[in-house]
Amino acid sequence: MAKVEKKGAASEPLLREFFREMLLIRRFEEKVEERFRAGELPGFLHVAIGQEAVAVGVCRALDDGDVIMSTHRAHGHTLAKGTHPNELMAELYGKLEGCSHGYGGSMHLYDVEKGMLGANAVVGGGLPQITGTALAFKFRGEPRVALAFFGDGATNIGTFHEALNLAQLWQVPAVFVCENNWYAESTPHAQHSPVRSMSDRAVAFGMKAIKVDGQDVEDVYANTQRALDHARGGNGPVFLDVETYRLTGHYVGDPQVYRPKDELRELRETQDPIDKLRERIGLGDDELEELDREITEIVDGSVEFAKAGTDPKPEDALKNVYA
Amino acid sequence: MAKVEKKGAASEPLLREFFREMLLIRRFEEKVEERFRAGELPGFLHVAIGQEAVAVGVCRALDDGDVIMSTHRAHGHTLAKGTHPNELMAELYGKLEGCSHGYGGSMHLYDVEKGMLGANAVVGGGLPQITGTALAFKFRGEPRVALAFFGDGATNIGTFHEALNLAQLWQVPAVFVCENNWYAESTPHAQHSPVRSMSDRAVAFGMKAIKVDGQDVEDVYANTQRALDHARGGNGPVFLDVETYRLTGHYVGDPQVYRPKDELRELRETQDPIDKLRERIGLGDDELEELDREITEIVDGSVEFAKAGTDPKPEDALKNVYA
Amino acid sequence: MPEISYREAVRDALSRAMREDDDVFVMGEDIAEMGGSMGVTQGMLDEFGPERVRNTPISEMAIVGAGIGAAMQGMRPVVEIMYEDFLTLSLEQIVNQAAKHRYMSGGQLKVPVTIRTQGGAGWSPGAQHAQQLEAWLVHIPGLKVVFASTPEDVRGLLWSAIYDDNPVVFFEHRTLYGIKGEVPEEIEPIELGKARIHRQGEDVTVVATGRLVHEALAAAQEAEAQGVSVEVFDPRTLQPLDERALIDSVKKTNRCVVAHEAVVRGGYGAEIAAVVQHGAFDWLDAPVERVGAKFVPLPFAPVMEEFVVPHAADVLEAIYRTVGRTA
Amino acid sequence: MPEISYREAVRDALSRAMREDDDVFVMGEDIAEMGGSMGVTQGMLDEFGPERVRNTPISEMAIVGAGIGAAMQGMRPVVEIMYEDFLTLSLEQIVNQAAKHRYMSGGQLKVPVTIRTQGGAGWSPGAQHAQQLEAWLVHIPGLKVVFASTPEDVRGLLWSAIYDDNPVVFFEHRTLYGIKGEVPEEIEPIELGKARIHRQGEDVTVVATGRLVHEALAAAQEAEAQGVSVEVFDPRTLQPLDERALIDSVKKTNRCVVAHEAVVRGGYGAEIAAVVQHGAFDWLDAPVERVGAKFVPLPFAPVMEEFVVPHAADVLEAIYRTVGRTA
Ligand SMILES: Cc1ncc(C[n+]2csc(CCOP(=O)(O)OP(=O)(O)O)c2C)c(N)n1
Ligand SMILES: Cc1ncc(C[n+]2csc(CCOP(=O)(O)OP(=O)(O)O)c2C)c(N)n1
Ligand SMILES: [Mg+2]
Ligand SMILES: [Mg+2]
Repeated sequence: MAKVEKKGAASEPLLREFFREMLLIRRFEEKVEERFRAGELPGFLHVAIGQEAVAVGVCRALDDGDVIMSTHRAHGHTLAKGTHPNELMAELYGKLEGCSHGYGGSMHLYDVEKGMLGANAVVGGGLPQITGTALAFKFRGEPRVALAFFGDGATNIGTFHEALNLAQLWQVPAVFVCENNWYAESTPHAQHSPVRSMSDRAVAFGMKAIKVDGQDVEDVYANTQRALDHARGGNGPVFLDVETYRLTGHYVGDPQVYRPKDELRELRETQDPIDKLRERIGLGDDELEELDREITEIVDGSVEFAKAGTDPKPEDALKNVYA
Repeated sequence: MAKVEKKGAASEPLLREFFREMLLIRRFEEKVEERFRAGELPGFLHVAIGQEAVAVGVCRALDDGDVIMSTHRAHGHTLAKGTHPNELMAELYGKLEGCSHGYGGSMHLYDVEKGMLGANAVVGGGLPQITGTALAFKFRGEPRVALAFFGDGATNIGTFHEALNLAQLWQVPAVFVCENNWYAESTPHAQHSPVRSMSDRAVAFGMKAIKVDGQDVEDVYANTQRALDHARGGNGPVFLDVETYRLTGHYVGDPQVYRPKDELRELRETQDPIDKLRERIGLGDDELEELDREITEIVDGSVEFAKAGTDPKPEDALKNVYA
Repeated sequence: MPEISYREAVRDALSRAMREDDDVFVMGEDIAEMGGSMGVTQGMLDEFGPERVRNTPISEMAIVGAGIGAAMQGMRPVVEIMYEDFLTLSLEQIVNQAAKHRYMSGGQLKVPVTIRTQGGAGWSPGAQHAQQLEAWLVHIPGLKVVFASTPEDVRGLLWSAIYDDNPVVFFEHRTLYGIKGEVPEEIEPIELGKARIHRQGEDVTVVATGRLVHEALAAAQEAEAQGVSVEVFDPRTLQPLDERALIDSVKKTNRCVVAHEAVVRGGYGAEIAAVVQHGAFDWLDAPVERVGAKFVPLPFAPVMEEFVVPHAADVLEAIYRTVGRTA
Repeated sequence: MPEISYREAVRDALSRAMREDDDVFVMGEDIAEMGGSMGVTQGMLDEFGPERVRNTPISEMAIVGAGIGAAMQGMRPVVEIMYEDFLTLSLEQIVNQAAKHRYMSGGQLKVPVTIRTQGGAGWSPGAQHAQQLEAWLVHIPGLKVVFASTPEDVRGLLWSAIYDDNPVVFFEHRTLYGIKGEVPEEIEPIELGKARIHRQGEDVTVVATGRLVHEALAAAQEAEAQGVSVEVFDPRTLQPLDERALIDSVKKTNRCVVAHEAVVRGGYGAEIAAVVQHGAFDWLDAPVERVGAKFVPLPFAPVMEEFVVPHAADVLEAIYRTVGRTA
């Protein structure tokens, strides 16, 4: 997605672009759910419905040379970083045209040219690599930032601690975006983390932490810019403590038996980032409908593209093991 | 070592006992250095000269049912927890009479009857086990505390983060004693930790932290009591942030090329916990000399005991693998 | 004899042990309300409560370590590692700690912890959720290693693992959870270290583990139709290995195929081949054939996944290679 | 030809690569001022400075991960894991990440990271500082695995590892650092995957790695005095294995012994035995004999340590077992 003017608050046209991208992610994810239920999609799928403002707000603040790594819940990040929906959908269908050429799948999305260095199905798995990527940028004096997405649950894994500690110690240009959606799979926050504010985690490293409202794309965008400026300016890494909500199950098909009855309904009513942004920019019904039509076409097109894609040959499995 | 009256400041006779124990550890460690240089001791040896007040102050505050785990630098902890110098020395000589029967060596000291559940040669290795031990105490409703010793360097390993996080989350009766001696092997604190105060580490878990002067045995003793009371009382684990000094090399034989020239001399002059305690209790030269004679006898005796000990038979190596 | 699934069999062993014995408890990620990512512990929270069916944070190292600590106090924790691939995060505790405390202490300690995990291909989990790493654990003195293939076996072996005084790493295979089989009314513990011969045969011994036991049985049936009589041998306990039964079997059949889902190179099959060629050298009419996954990470696209992991047809081919040789 | 130690050879490869190439750097615990726990990087801080000879905190997982991240940007980091036992702390990054990024991305990425480590018995390090875990890494597609036994080899192979575009796990043996050997003036890269025959022989092939290469050479000399001609074969690269050279050698000698310091069960020797019995079945006059450590953790007391790990005498016995069989 094209780069736009930066620093300071997002302009009205920019917010409209954000809206469009967030809606695209939403519709894409809904389509994923639908196609999964139709039995068309192999693998384990995790959608990010409710967390679209984080993906878009963060990724739109990035420069072209900046890179990201993500998690099992990476569709939104990947789209926001610039991968075409066709290539993403083709990957979910396991096609050669997919962004990982059918070798990765939903939990292993890559688009290196676009700066997407990999979704990771091991919680915390990408974090030290972001530290190392940022170290390489520092070594080479490149004004680039490496950014990691991860969840609240990931703050419990040792890898998280080591990776952030090292990043701070070495003052590398990295940004660590914690999407605190209050659950790790079925495990509510209070059952997995002894601290409620994820910013407390950053104190252990003396890392600058910024609290962000993840349902407000403007807030995400502005604070990501601050974080990037800080990191790019050689002042060390930043921890973005983004509070957000997962407005759906952990995985596609999750019956969510662990969730209080009304929680989901209430959150959907009050915490939908798309509704919030719509209100903020005052988008009329007609405008929305037209946008939705356009986006639905793109998403439907991605399914068509994917289905028409090329299945790998069985023996293709033997390629790409060694360089 | 026998238990004495507790809570509140240490009495004068108690401090004299502490002094005796600290001196015993010091003389023991010096003997280890000597015997190593004489080529008599196999293995990798790490002495705790300068950190005696921590071992004694902590272990004397423990109840008999409390247990500890330690690190590669465990001689002092082991002696303070009640292992006889003979058995410890015999272990260093690899004898069946050793506290680990010759299977463990300096980095793997055990004396389960005395509540010493193991020194650990993997940095951070014992920490989650202390969490689990404390969990067992909690399960069984036993008023016991599990306590871990570890160094400043160990706060960089993921295991540390996971173990303390879990302990706090589950509110188990554990105490985590960080002996911050400002070095991890050759690596000075500033090269391994982005935060200077180790207490900052505890914030990530919301764990109660207490700062302790590790060269002052009274302070160690009193604060350990506080920590134990807290943990035993069901209020969750405690992080003891003990600042101390390693008045010798990392390992026996370490030329310490990484250490500023005068640092060691200066520390030895100003930070010796034994000198400090001697001043505090006003121990005269004669008294000291006599005590030293007595202790030297014990330590020399331990070497004799060890040398006269039984070498395992080669085939003994095949025992104790499975229960 | 009731018929239950492999999943239910695991649950039954856990539940019965917990009913009888306060020292047994289970912990793992999402095992409480959700009942585990494979549904194994479903319903157990209601029966035993959150203390004993203990949901944990994502801390593979610490939960294994906590299990070790509790085990050293005489409890019998069963720790679940959600996917075998995440063993890589807890190996320090399994390999340097659980396996060695008894030895390093000169016999003072016991570590009766059980570490359950599951893995395997099927449903395109991708390269980080499907490895078969049992061979690693077999290489570590101090551990016992189990890999069960039927409901009856998984129940009897898990019971024995829980009550074994040593650390046991207990492998389950994802695709087996749904298979059904008859089990005795009461649990009959199965001794660790005793193999099971699923099917007697005369011409070739197929040593198989986990999912491949079923592939081997299917292959055996086809082979029989072609006049080749196949013995299917499931070690069940990979360490200690029932060497005697293994060698006896091969001495009878004079041929051996070993099959597992893990990649061939460095897999458990290498150990079996090494043991067999040594113990039955003069009896072997053909080299031991190894069947396993191709030497690649598990690819996502189903067509490639299918190609990479071994099936009955691969076992059958290997059988024919061994008998064809001397035919 | 200058004579240098194994330790100096490692240092030389690292230093020359760093002189020529800004993308190469080393990191690890205590490798700067102290020069590493084995003195391998001594002096390098002075030449290259603290950015490129990078002291790290005790964070095995993160330093390997950071190496992977930098490698994906085209750098060629060499990460030192102080003791092989601590690989257990970084395996997640090595096995699930470094080994798989290229594959999972469908070929978009390369991960040219080298992970150096050392281990082995000697000097009573005890059970947690002496394991030999090379067999684990050989089981993982996507990795290359090297274990060098001489100064010349370690230098030439390390150079190739650094410049290989794949992750390489590079094993050194503690007791070898002091041995000396002649090396060419200029570094001659040694192709990964090419074995070395240290000594030609007719009666038996001893496949040995690391320290055991030297024990095997000693045993060979003794055997020769008894009229038994021994070929000593060092794979050097454990993965990819030079299978062809191996099989050719055994086809010539008709007997095979495999020797390493790791425990026998599940060790690399199992793979060698499996490959040899398969590839040279009709040529073998005796079963492949495996020599390795007894199946126990490494004990502390020197007399027990000595007993546990294999020496020349054990190799010799195995040689006699193979030739005695048909004599
Ligand atoms: C190391 C590891 N342990 C367990 C899992 C299984 N798992 C996948 S996602 C997940 C929860 C992650 O929670 P969080 O980090 O909060 O991310 P979210 O799913 O909420 O986006 C778990 C436990 C895993 N992938 N990796
Ligand atoms: C996981 C691990 N990595 C590296 C080592 C090597 N090592 C032994 S002691 C040590 C330094 C420990 O520093 P600290 O925790 O501060 O304890 P101290 O030695 O100061 O008592 C290191 C790096 C180890 N034993 N374990
Ligand atoms: Mg979450
Ligand atoms: Mg220290």
